[in-house]
Amino acid sequence: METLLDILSWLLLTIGGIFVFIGGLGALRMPDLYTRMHAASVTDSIAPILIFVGIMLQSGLSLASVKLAAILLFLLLTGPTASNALASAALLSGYKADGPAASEEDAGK
Amino acid sequence: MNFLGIYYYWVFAILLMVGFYAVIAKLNLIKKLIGLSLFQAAVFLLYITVGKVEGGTAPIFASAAGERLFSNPLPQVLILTAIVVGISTTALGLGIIVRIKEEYGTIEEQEIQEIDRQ
Amino acid sequence: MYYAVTIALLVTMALALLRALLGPSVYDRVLAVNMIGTKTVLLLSVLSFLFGRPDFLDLALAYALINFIGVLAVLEFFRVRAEQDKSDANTESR
Amino acid sequence: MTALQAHLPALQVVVPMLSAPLAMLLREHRLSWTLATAASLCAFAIAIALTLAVFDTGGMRYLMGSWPAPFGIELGVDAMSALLLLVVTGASSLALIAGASSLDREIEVERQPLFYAAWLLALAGLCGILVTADAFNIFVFMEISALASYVLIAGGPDRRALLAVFKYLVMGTIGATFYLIGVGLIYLMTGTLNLDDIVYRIDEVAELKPILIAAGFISVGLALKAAIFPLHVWLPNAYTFAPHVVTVFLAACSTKVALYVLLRFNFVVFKPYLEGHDLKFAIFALPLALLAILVGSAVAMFESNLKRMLAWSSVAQIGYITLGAGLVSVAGLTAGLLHIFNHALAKAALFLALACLAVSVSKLRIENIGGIAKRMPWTMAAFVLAGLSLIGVPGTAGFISKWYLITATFDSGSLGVLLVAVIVVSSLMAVVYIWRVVECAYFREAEEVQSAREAPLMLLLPTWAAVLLNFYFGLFPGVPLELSSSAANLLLGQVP
Amino acid sequence: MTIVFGVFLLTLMLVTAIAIVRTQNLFVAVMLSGIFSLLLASNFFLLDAADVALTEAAVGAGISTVLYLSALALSAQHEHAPYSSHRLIALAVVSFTTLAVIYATFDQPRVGDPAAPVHQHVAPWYLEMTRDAIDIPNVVTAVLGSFRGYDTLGEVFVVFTAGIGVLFLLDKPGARHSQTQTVGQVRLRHYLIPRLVGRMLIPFILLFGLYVQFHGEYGPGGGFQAGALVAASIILYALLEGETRALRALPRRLLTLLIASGALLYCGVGVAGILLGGNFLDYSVLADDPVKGQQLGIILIEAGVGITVTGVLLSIFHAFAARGRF
Repeated sequence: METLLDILSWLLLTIGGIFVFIGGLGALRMPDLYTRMHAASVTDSIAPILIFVGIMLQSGLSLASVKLAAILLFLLLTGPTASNALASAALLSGYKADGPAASEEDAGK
Repeated sequence: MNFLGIYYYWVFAILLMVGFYAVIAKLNLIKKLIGLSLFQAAVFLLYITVGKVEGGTAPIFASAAGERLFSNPLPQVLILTAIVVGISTTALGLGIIVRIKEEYGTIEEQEIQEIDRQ
Repeated sequence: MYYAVTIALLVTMALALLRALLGPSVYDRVLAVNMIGTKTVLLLSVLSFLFGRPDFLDLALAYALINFIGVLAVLEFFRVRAEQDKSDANTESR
Repeated sequence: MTALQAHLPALQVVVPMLSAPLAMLLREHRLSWTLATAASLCAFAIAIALTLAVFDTGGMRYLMGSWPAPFGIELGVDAMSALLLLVVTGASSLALIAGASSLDREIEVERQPLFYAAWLLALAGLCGILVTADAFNIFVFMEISALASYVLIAGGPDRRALLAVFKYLVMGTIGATFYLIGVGLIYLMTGTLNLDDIVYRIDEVAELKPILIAAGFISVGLALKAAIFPLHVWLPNAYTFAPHVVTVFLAACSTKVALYVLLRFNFVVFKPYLEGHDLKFAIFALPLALLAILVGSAVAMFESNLKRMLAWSSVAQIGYITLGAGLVSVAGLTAGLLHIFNHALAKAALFLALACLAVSVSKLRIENIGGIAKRMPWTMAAFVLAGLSLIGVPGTAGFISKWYLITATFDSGSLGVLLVAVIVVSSLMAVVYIWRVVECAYFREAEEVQSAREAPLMLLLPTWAAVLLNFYFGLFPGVPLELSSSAANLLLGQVP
Repeated sequence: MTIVFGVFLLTLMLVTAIAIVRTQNLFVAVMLSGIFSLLLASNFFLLDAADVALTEAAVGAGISTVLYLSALALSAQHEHAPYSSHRLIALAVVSFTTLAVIYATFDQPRVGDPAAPVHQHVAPWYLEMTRDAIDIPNVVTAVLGSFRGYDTLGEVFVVFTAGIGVLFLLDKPGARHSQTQTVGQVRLRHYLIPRLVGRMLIPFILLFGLYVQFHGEYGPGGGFQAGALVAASIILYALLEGETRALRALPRRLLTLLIASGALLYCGVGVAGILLGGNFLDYSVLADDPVKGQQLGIILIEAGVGITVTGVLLSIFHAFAARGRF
């Protein structure tokens, strides 16, 4: 049982790490803001779930697990919210995915 | 390992340089303040680096920590105070900048001095 | 295994930082800041287990909360600026 | 009373500090003024009591929180801090009394409670630096006094005060951060922050390179705060655009307190352990002092804004103090420390006289005060008499310290003649710039001053008190002289 | 291995710092300083400074970003001329300083060397005495609150000074004044989801702030961090619901009272030490048992710190907000 939990948790952590990396790569390589945001969301949602569940399996039933669950809950609440708000802000300001990219001039003034 | 050990000090020196340069050479007042906080951050890093003990852990006794080696608490206390001093200075500086903008309409040092000369 | 996750997180932070430096729009930079924020939360959680001090999860919690406020402040800033632009345009056209 | 006496070093800081939040809470500006003045006078009384204790026992120590010395924070009062405490609390009290009628013109009544709170904090910060014996604690209180002084200066009615204060803020923070780097390096090598303990443990440090660099950083950082010559650029504008009584307060103390820390570090901490420190310090201090004296006086001669003229003269006077310290001898240090006291007296009186002038003259420029002596005879008489003290005419306090300075320089050999020449030349320059004002005020006519009236009594009284003190300490220099000579002996490690 | 992580983070920090100085867009500079602060905090955490990391998080990523953005909204967002004409002199001064620092630290005790003098002299005493005389787990809180409580008193008054300074500067009557009455109501109205989530989060942040306040003796945290968190939650409320409603919940007068009372509480505990026969800030005399007295004293002064910091940060925020429309 112990070993099974260990293997499972390592597996989750590794996959979580891979997802984080893929998300980061996507945020860098994707062509425009919305696709980048899409890639970044991977690191904000699936990766924390995997990583935190992985750690929770390690720590067992303890105060730490409760805290981990709380952090996970907050991340899952705030991450997508922030993405949504950012996307709508970009959209409202007239930033188009395929049109002429909103330049720093427009935004920075 | 020795190189890595001294790397912290080098980063401190370079950060100090970058921040200090921004404070002296930049003309925009907000940029000067940002430079000032970089400059201070470099010093915070120095202190905290000094307080680290290899193989130590944060100086908070806990059952999980057991009888381990603890890092030096004193620099951390000093830097807590210094961070607070830093943010206070920044807040006051920003307050002054806002007033300058209201009185002069600009926050560029050169332009303000030109307005004053008239 | 914590090490593997930590390295992945650090590399991702570097990638996000690169995105913040490249821009090109301010939204990209805000996105990058937000990303680095959540990566810091993850990093701190993983590190506190790596160090064997799970009581430091408080820090990660604080980061998760503060980070959100930062993003909302930025949004508010965008809104204020858009309104300023609008009122400037109005006064100019008048 | 005896029970309370032991707590005097702590109370020196706590009384003004505790009054600050109260002054802010009082909504009525008269009430907060009364509270601030009472607290300041109380601090002055404590300073006198401490001075007496220093005369009795040679010094006082106080353990904050009762923790033993290198671990907790220790306070220590000796002759040098007592001298500076007298200056700081005295100047603050005089300026506050004068402020009752002067400040209403410059600061809206609603904002005054905040202003008085900031004033008390500046006072508490300066006292805190003077009584503490802990390197990091000095930093904390330096920042309190610095932030509070920024607020005070920004209270000036002219918008140029804002840029001046911003520059002061940037320079002051750089100075404080440099100081912090220096303290960090010392801590790295010794593991302690208590000044006495540093002195004790620096002895065991084999590698002196960091200590040397620390000495450099601390000296430069504090020189910035003390406005020693090439680093003085923030001072003239900050003094010029501050509210008048704030200038009185700050000109008399804030730079002097930074100098105090500078001297303390260089003589007590570094001098015994760094090879050739005397020479290095002299090379650092003397040329800068000479330049400061000459440049400061020269600029003052051609400056037509009265406040800025006196501010430049302050740059020159800081030069005198550095000159005395740069000689690295008991006589030189005594002269330098005595000049801190006497210059504070003279400058306080001069700036107070300017505050009186400002009641009737909107712009304090030399061309605007033609013939004002007829309208404001008391004010101008005070100005002239205080000017005599600044120049160093026998019978005034200014003369005593210059005399000691000249005797001290003569002892330093062939270089001495040059130094004496500089002092004499700059005194002549002081005659010139004071005379320009006098000539204009007594022998010229201008239309603008026709409606001028004598300043109110609440302003004249403190001004004349300051002027009379100049003469009192010119004739009976006993107390400051004794304090500064025992402080000099203390700094150079010679038991008097 | 951790040192490699540290080196990596430090390199990222250097890159960020250079980018901050180089960019001419002030908004970008502020965003990058947010990143810088996060990296710095992670580094503090690697260096075992949990309390400092928490403070840096609250200050750097939270409060100072909000303050900078408020100031940007009220002033300009672009630099005009990049450098002053004295940039060569500046470069010379800066290089000289840097060389001096490098010279000083060149053959220093290696980072983390347990035999360095720093770790031999005062620090062990603190670790030992915290167990014996104060008996709380967090040594940093013990040193901050008791052994060097006088420094912390100074720190509180620095914050206090900054607070009255900003109030003094920005509450100038007659200048352009609040337009929040009309605009304040529509804050973030377009963003329905953030508003809902934000509203849900506010009580949790507040609760967490209180937890940090009262848990400071046991884990990382304390008055300053708690004050910053509580202030952050109310700033969040103001962002979501508008200035006016935030001010209705906590009016200016009350904030002023908070600022003063926290500082007075701290000072008062110190004076109580004198009145009860100890020295200033001596908490042992506060209760019959010296250890209990120390704990009581630390709780009280931490409360004082928290109250003042909350009041000051909120006052500063409102002072900026009342100037313009941010």
